[in-house]
Amino acid sequence: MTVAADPPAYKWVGTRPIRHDGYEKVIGKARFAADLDLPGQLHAAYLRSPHGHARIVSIDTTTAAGMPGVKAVVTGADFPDLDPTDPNFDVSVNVMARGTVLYNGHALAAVAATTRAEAATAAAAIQVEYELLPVVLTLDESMADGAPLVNEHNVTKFVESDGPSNLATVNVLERGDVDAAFATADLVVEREFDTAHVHQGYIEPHACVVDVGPNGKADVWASSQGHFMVRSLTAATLGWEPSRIKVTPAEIGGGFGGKTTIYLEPVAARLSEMSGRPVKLVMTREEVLRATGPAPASKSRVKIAASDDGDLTAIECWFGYSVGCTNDFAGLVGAMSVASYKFPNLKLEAVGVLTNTPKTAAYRAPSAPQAAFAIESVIDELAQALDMDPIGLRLRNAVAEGDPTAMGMPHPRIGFIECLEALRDSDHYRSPVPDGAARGVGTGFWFNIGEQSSATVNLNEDGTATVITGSPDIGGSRASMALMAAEELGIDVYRITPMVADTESVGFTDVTEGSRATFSTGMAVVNACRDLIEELRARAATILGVEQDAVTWVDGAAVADGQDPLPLSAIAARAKSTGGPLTVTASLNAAGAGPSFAVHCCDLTVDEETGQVAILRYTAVQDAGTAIHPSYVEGQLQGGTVQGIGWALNEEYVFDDDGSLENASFLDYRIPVASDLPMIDTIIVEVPNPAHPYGVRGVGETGIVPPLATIANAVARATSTRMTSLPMSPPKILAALDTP
Amino acid sequence: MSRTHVTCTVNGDPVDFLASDDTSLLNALRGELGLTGAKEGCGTGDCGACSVLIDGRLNCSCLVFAPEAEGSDIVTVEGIADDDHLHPLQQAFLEGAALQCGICTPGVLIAAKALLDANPDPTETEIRYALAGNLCRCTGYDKIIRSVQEAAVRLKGAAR
Amino acid sequence: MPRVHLMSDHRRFTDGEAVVESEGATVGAVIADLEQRYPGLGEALTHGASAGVNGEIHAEPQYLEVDADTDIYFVAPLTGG
Amino acid sequence: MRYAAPTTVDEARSLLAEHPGSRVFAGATDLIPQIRAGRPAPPVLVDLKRIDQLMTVVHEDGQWRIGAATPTSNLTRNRDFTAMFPGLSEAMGLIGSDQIQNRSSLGGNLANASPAADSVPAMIANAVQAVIASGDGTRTVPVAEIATGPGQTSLADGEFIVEFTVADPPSNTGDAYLRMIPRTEMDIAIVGAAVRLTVDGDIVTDATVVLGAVAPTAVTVPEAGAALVGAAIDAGSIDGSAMDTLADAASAACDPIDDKRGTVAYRRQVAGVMARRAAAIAVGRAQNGV
Repeated sequence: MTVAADPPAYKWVGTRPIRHDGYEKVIGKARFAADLDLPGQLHAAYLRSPHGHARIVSIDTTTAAGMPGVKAVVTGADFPDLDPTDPNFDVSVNVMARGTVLYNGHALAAVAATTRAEAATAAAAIQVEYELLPVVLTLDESMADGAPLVNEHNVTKFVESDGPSNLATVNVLERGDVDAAFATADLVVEREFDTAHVHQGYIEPHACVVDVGPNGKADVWASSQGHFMVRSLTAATLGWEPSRIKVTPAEIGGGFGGKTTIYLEPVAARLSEMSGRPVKLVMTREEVLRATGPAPASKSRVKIAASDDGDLTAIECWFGYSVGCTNDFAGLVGAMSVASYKFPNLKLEAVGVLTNTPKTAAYRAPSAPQAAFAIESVIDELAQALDMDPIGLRLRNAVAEGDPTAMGMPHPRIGFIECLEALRDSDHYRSPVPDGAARGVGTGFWFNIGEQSSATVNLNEDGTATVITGSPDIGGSRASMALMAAEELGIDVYRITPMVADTESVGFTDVTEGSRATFSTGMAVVNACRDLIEELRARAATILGVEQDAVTWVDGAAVADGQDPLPLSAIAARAKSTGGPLTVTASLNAAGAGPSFAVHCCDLTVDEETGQVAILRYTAVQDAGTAIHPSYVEGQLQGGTVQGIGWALNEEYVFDDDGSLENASFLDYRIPVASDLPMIDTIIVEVPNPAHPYGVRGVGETGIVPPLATIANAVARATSTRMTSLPMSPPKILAALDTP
Repeated sequence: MSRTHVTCTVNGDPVDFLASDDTSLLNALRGELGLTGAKEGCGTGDCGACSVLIDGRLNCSCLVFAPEAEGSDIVTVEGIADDDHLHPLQQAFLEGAALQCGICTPGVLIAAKALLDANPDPTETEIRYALAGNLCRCTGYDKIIRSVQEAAVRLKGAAR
Repeated sequence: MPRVHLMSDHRRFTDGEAVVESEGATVGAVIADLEQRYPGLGEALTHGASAGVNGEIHAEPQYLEVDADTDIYFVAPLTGG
Repeated sequence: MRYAAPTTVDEARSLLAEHPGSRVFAGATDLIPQIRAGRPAPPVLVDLKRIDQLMTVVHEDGQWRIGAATPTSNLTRNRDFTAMFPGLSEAMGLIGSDQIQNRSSLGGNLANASPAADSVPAMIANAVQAVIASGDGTRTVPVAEIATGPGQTSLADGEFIVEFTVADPPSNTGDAYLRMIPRTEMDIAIVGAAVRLTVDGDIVTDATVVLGAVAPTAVTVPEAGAALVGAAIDAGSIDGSAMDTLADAASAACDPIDDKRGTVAYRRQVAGVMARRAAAIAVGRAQNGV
């Protein structure tokens, strides 16, 4: 279902063609990184730290190097030491430990051998002497007075800092006078919350194949959200010029932010360089969970004031995030900004704290779900205390265009109110809550981002077009590119071949993240198509013998007064005689990403004897700006929602005292399975983003923000017990119910 | 490491290969036979991405030793379409946008085929439980379930 | 003159002032002007902040043109997932 | 490591005798993850699935004989078996996904000796016997005597389970198995409870309650069974105070651990809940013939 005020009349945008890359994927022919094998290829395996924090006194690889099938062994000594102020320092240290292992699972050596089993056996035979260091696992331990240092190279960002610290970042936003507002408020609710580490949980483990040739150039096939990112980070870690590396993007088997950085490629490259053979490096599931991702654990305090008639007057929050063992997690401002109500008084502080746990990575709207869980729980409690409808309270206070963001800058055109109204008017919300169940509501948003994209459009001699971009397609973006190109050029969407090219075949393009592919790369495609149409008009003018100004482009054909329309295919067929091949490239650094708001609603039951939650009905409403391919917009909403449901109910990292992950498998890291869920109903709201030619906002991030509080709010109404700790697993709910 | 000569049928074709005794059928299919449709998502039978049919029964090929395949009849995702047409499940998945990244898709299609082969008219709940062994992280399962329902309708129509 | 809105973290350079006025036809020129008046602030804004101008957030804003009516909001860098 | 697929029990016995430390397997659904997790590989992997006797299910003379390597899905799809032992059948239907159930076997589920094995409490409640190839012959022992602790069994080197035998239940008998898992599928039980009971009209005359995942092995709780014997059934529901006593006895019998899957307190509390709910299902089956 889609809600749009005045939908424009597009021919292709907004339709649901079969995705162009779908056929290969349903017949098993799509090439993911682990599907590639090269002649003479070796297989590599890691040695990882069995300790949460330790100095590496010595590494002896001589036994391993002499074992059957072994062709090369690397340790940290085989990689250049970057300066700690280098922006790639943290990535480099995480790829391979130097001197100190910072978490249980930290890679400290790797072996390439003729079989994977031989490589694993040899890696296990590497002798390491460790000097154990204190292990800091939680935010509280890390912030305690006299806490041991997690990482001796860490310096706090954004504040004055003298020397190493466990503080990663401190961000503060404030306006007005919160103390005065709380002192005079009719009603104040204050709560503390915490959430566990969760993993992005993509089904495809990280994988790459690297072949370093005798000329020193590296061919890399990798699964990532951005192959130009793979090129630059791999080069930095190896101390190479980026131009030595060509990265070909494999199909990516899920990322969700977790594949916006690298782990494998420099290791495989060095092993390939040393052995003179291609090297394949594929993580096991256990390695994925122990040593990639996760999203930060968090603690927070939220205090909100309201007047008796439901005006929200002040908010004061403190958010703490365990960002892992290194300090390159950005985006905490996003966390604070989810307080998307018209608070005249506001004080928000977000703190990143280091712990001896895996370096964290982005996970759909990084840091926002944890914060929205806390804020939207308190908002719901205020609605209960004021006896107001939870949508009504939010509508009364929701931000609209021109209202300040938490950062102070006015919001551009946004669709928060439209989303709230769409849920209020939905069949779900207007239906009675089922007997024995309860209903919860929650909201969230994400700024989305722009960044750099490139696109090339080649018009082929048969009148088809190839649209080439540098954005790995993680959820259907190729179909979106084809739809926008079809709309611009006026030809059938199936006469367009969208593809993602390697780093040497398309212009630089930033990572597919922040819901930016359809927005930014889509804009590059549109710009390229518009340039192509200019050229087509010029060619048509030559063919028709008129001035270019006399030619207009209508429905895929050049039109001049008094002449038959000249279709694109006819111009393409005469490319040679009118000036040569028809090919254009466009690139940009996009600003104007449109924030995407979402409002969710959930009906659920709680088994008060076991603490188990059953979700009966779920509706996700989100402003897409414009849904280019509505099926894949719905898919983003549904996928994000279900990840949020997992985060709310059962997903969590369980560490032992030494930081060893006890549940490093899909058996015990419990992502939702099909039988846990109902259908996820969606309502796409379309409030076009004025900064995009088709009004696109981008939809990938926001869907994961509202579910945590949406479910907690329903649980609170079902049980009269407010759960402030995630996950709301059955043991935790039962314990909370039994606590008077 | 001992190696065993294995003779079996894969997607209707007689094949033979040499496999290390400790290797999985999944590795043999991917490495020895070049059938990379089945994926390894976990290697422990928890994700279902490696699902294949062995003698008509749904299995995780990562939990089968390759030599066990001797004499068996194996169907992978590469073998469910006929020469001219996609299997109705494949077609319904395409039309219903039931895949995003596509890594789980081969296993989901095989598991759904096993279900519909045994139960041509499953309820939504039966579909959800039949696919509970196939993890998907992109879709939230909604469009997968709907597409299996649609394929079931089409298969019944074709059988009529 | 363009008005510059500072994050709390940067107000230590301005004696707690949240909004300061500045000279300059580009964001880069504005930053240079601020560095003159508030030593250290320019450096902090150059390496650790994005700029919100006219409702759009720019990660590398130094050559962005501004005029006397422009509000510049310096914010911590954003990424996505 | 070498793979071997004997076709007779004697051939399997010889392989195990010649290669000490070798492992038999049926579905390998536990074995392969254990090897991947670093457990030393055995010298010979002895695949039992090519031995007819271990893959056969026979019902004759009031007794079932179930080949130890038979996939559990063969039994859950067996209507006669499921009609007679609905609780045991539903326990087998909870062992992992459909993929797993096409491989998992009663023999493997028992010999793997996980305290949380779903089929084991249900087998014990139904007094299932295990027939073990031992030396040159066989010995038969109650299922309850096989597992001795997590991963530990009373099976000697070279012994393996050949088949299970179980007598048809008396008339007016029903069984049920319930477990608590955080999701709806694919999890290891935090608590499992099997109940089998026999009724005479509106009175319970016999009851067995067995718990899983709350102690180093599955535990039979005589006090919980005793609480039901003699209890009145009113409109299909067992007397509430008997059920309370049952639940308390079940909780009291727990000797659980805190681990990544659940806490001691949670397991203890939910054991009573699961036992009571299983009893409520079982009594319906006993009275109504399913």
